[in-house]
Amino acid sequence: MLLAAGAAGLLAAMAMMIVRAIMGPSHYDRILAVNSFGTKTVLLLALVGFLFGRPAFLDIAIVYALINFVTTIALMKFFRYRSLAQPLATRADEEARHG
Amino acid sequence: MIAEPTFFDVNLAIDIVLLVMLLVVAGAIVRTRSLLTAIILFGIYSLVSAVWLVVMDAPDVAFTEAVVGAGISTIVLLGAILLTRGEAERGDWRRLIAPALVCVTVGGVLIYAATGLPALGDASSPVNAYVGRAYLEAAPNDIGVPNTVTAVLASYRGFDTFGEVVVIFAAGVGVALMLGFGPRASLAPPPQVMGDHHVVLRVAAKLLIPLIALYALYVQFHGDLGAGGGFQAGVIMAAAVILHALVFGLRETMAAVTPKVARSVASLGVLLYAGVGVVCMMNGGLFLDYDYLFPPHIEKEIPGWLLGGPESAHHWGQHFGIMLIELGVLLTVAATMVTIFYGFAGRSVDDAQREAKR
Amino acid sequence: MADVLAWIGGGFVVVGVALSVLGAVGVLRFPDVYTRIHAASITDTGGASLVLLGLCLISGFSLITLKLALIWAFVMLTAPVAANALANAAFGSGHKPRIGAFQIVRTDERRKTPRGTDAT
Amino acid sequence: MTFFLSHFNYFAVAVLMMAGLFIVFSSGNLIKRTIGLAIFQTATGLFYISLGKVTGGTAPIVVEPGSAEARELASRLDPAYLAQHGVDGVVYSNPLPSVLILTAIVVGVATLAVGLAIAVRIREAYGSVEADEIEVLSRVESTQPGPRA
Repeated sequence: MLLAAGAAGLLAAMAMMIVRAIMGPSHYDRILAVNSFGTKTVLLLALVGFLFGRPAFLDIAIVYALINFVTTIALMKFFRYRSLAQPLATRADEEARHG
Repeated sequence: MIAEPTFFDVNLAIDIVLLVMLLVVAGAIVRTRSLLTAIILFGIYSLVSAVWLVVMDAPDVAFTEAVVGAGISTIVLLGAILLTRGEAERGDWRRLIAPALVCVTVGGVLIYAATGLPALGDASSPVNAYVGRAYLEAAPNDIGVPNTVTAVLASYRGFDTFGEVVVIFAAGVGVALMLGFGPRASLAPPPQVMGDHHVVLRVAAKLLIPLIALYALYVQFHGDLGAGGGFQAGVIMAAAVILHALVFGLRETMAAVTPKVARSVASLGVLLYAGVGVVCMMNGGLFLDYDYLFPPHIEKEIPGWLLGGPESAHHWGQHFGIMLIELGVLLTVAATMVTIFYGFAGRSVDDAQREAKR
Repeated sequence: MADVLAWIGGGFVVVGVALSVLGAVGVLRFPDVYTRIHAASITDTGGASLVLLGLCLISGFSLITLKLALIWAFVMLTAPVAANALANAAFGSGHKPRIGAFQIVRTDERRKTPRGTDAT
Repeated sequence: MTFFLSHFNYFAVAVLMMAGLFIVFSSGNLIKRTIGLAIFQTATGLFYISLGKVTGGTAPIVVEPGSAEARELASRLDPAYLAQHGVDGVVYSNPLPSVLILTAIVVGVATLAVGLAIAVRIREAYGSVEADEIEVLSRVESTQPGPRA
């Protein structure tokens, strides 16, 4: 019962994230929405596994937590640098460049 | 359990909420003109449909959809946008009338046809009562693998899966031929990124990349027992390589996993898959008939305890056949996805101009 | 005993989900990217910790506990880093915060931009 | 109402398919079209999986008969229903749609990449990914024989 209530709450939170992803206004808002949506998805998957009596499917939640990160970094990098191939600079690189 | 679902069935309630979310997101994709927004929304669409797949008892598919839909296809689409442009033209609204009419008509016909389908979850429908049930009953005895999806995928329908792997390989070759195998122009130095320093990201990525690769291997070898298998593991492995390229730069990644290695491994996977089939034929069976993977005089020598008790000894061929072809799938899928990523990320607009001059 | 633990675990799950919902409301209602990142990232990690702790209590000690711990570790590793990278990228591309007495300091020239002007 | 709820999956799939088809028809942008195709493809997958769901079923990963998990799953179901549709005391959903769609998704992303690569090459050749502009440009080109400028 409590688990079902938790799943309902997570679905509501996911719906709000979808609204933010559709509304924007900036692309960073959308990336934020996707990232947060992904975290909520991980939780929902874990809950659903317990709700349906097959908690072995937590594997999928683990993979979400990992892939969500890759996607967020790809989107962030795309919007910030317009490239997928450039390395991300460190402070040391930057200081070397500016002396 | 009630045969007819009511709204207060938790399963059905989650199912319907998720489908409504899918409809809303799809509607937003139709409306938006910005391709970037469309790609982000498509990522959300994949996430929602993956949760829906878990609710619908298809964890293997959910695995694949999660990694492919939310991960790889988003990145491939971003790579394509980089080489084209981010906005779609606004069409004349009068030109939307004919497509809308077609879609409404076809959709109406489909919905009308859907009313004749068996209700959701009908255990006696032809799909569920005959072939699906037959696989479930026969697989533990024939194959000896708990995950029926893997048993059907790798053994009963092994030839079909071989075809799919060849298609993936061919698609990778196609992309590589069209876009090249990686950066051919010299990569420009990183753009001026004042105020950005990504130490946190680099450290976290260093921790995460080996973990992702390790997890891919877990998914690979756990595929007999639970959700997982070569397709999923291959895409996860490719995601690890792609994360490395995103954070440390494509050039560094290409030094570690050279395009040559990627394309050799892709062919090696297909070769391994086909090789297992040919070995079965040489031992007197049919193509991919794993019961003939080992000749009888060798199989007699294998101690039963290797696979947990003498009763499972007659599944030796099946176990090893499935493991080998899943390994082939892993190699091909991972290497193909990496090749595709190299193709998109390594191409720059300069390449096109240079080619045009030639 | 196991029953009591299950109820306590359920309580943790509900509190964690309530935190996530609050964060989602914050993402909807807050005025700019930075405040939204703030709302989302804190409640995500906090909510995830509570939910996963609750599920641990429900499941008892087994392989599942290890998997839940792994999920927790990954969420704690990825979510804050992603939020950091996102805020960093938004700041670097010249998004200016809409509330608060911020002074934008850029590392290239170390110049101070007066509040309310565009940083780009 | 029960009928509507029990067929809602199919209706939703039909609408999603048509959303994908509408994008393919209405948008001139080649990349948007590939996204439309991807939505259409996902909808097909959803349809297959919907057909394979069994009420009260669990994922087709066989639970060891007689184990605690199997007993827990069986206790949620009506014994008569279980006896009729169960395999070794547990009701499973259909594994076959999962198999078909699992491979289709990975093949789908590979073919999506091929489509996008073609779009990229078209853009490099014509400077546009809008179908209308490409048509105009190719018509201009075909009236002027000789190597492309």
